[in-house]
Amino acid sequence: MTPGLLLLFDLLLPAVLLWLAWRSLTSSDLFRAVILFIAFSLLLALAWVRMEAPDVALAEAAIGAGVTGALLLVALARIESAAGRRLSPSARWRSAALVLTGTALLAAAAGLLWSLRLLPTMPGGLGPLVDRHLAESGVDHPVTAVLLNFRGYDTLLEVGVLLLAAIAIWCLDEAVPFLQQPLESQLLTGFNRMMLPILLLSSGYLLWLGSHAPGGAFQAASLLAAGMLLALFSGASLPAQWSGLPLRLLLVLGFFAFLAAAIIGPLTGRALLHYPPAWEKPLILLVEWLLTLSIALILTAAVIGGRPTGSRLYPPPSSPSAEGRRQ
Amino acid sequence: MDPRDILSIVFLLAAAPFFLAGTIGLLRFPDVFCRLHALTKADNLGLGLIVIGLALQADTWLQSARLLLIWLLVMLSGATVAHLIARTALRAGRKPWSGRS
Amino acid sequence: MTELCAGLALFLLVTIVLGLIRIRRGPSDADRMLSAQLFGTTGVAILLLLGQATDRSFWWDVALVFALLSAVTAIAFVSRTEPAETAQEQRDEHGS
Amino acid sequence: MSVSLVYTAAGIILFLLGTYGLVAYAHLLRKILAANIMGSGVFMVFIAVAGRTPGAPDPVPHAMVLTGIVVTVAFTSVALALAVRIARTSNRAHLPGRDEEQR
Repeated sequence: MTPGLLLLFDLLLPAVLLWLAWRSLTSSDLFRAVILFIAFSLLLALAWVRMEAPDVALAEAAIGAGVTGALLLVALARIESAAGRRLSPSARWRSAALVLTGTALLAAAAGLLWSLRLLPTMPGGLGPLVDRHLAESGVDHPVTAVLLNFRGYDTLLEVGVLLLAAIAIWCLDEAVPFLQQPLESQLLTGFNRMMLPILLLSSGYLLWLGSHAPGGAFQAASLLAAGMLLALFSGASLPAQWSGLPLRLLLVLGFFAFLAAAIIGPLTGRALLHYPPAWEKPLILLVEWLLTLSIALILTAAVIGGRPTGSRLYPPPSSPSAEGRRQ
Repeated sequence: MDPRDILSIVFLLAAAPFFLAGTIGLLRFPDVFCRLHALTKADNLGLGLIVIGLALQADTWLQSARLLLIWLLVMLSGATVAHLIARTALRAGRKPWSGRS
Repeated sequence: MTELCAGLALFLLVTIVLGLIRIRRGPSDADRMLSAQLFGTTGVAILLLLGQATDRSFWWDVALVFALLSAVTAIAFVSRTEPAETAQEQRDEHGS
Repeated sequence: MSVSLVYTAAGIILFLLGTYGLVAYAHLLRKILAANIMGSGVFMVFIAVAGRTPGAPDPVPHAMVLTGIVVTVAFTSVALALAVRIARTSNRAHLPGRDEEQR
């Protein structure tokens, strides 16, 4: 039974979420919009928890609190340094456009809300089906089983999408100095010394957790990426000899390992992504480890936002003198 | 009622004022340095009391240890972030409130 | 106990709503970042309480992730505004 | 089960808010935020509907939303890189429009 207070919580939380989304879209200052969006994704994780979706909540917490916030703030700073800190004025409409858009949105709202009535009152869902085949999947957690076994091609293509994103970002521009000047702080250095091992450890913990409970490669990769971001913020760079072929190989490693595991099936007379029965667990775990590494690097590269250049550090340091010092 | 439950309830109820104080401080204090001071009360004491209250209810010591780890991590992050934000504000030329304005 | 935890979680959600006023008012970006930081801590507390109220302690893993990452966004913010001198110089150049 | 309906309705409204933001604002960063909010609305409908099954929630929509979150991150990062490039090349970060004409 849901206690009354929890019900109140469930009424207040969506209201706050809607308010945050609305303010994030309408506030004139873009920095405020970004902060409101960060708060929005934070509370969204609470909503996933309330809806009993711990995997999604973990992913939202890991990505929303770490990578997305950094991604938005870094991009906003770059946009503002190029285009100036400018208020984004609220929309001014031609009246015909306003009427058209308003009607379309209201019609869509009415249609979607009305379609709620079409939902079956006693839904069966695919849960029982998944549970029946869980033993064959090699892992004990239904969501991981769906992700890496039953619907493995989704996950394969999703990693492909991430890889393509990294390639697209690298095509767009060369990496610019990540910090305009190094963030020199003894405290941050000490903080990183403590946090980086902890983040590495918890990333491994989430990965291990994924085989029998909520967790998994993407969540683990987000934690790892957050660790790399912390290092970047305190001025770390990848040496030039690593930022060429080795980095590129590591970026594609996860995708190709998954692909290799996927075509074991056709080679041994099974369907694509059907693993040999005795090898399911080790294969899934190996693929997850490599995926974690690659996804973490892809996310970090996305925040850096550009490709490494020839013989320089990646990302390049803020001043040429620092380059000599650090190498 | 189990004395452990009573202790838990006392700790949990004691936590609420600190979060409220943190929020009110955030709203009412005059500048960013004072607001940092209010914020860290929620980080350290508010969350700490909740962690203690819940740790008393935990079935195994591992669960209590996990709760304590969460608290330590939040305190560690809170302290670092408070320092960095204060430093940034100071370098950006904001003068701490001196009670005159 | 369940009722108490749920009630406290609700109370904390209300304090988040109050904290939104500071994001609205600012006046500086640092103030807004502070509110987001407070939301992070409050979010951790809400997750812990909800985990207790509904007897699902694996939600504490979500709280753990929150706690681990609560510094990342703020440090990104600081590194964005930190070069106070350089940014000031650039603004002066543009202004003149 | 009314709780799941509340979240479903909230998800639908989020999606429409996002659509409005995507259409109404010229600034690229705002459009990216709006598209993210649209996505969150869709995810919320998925998860809320998955929660209606008796017993444990349906794991298949959860897995699909996880995939969706990853794709959202990928799209957000590419869109942001594009916006930065546009801002660097043209010194502005919004689409030309009526505001421009009036200036």
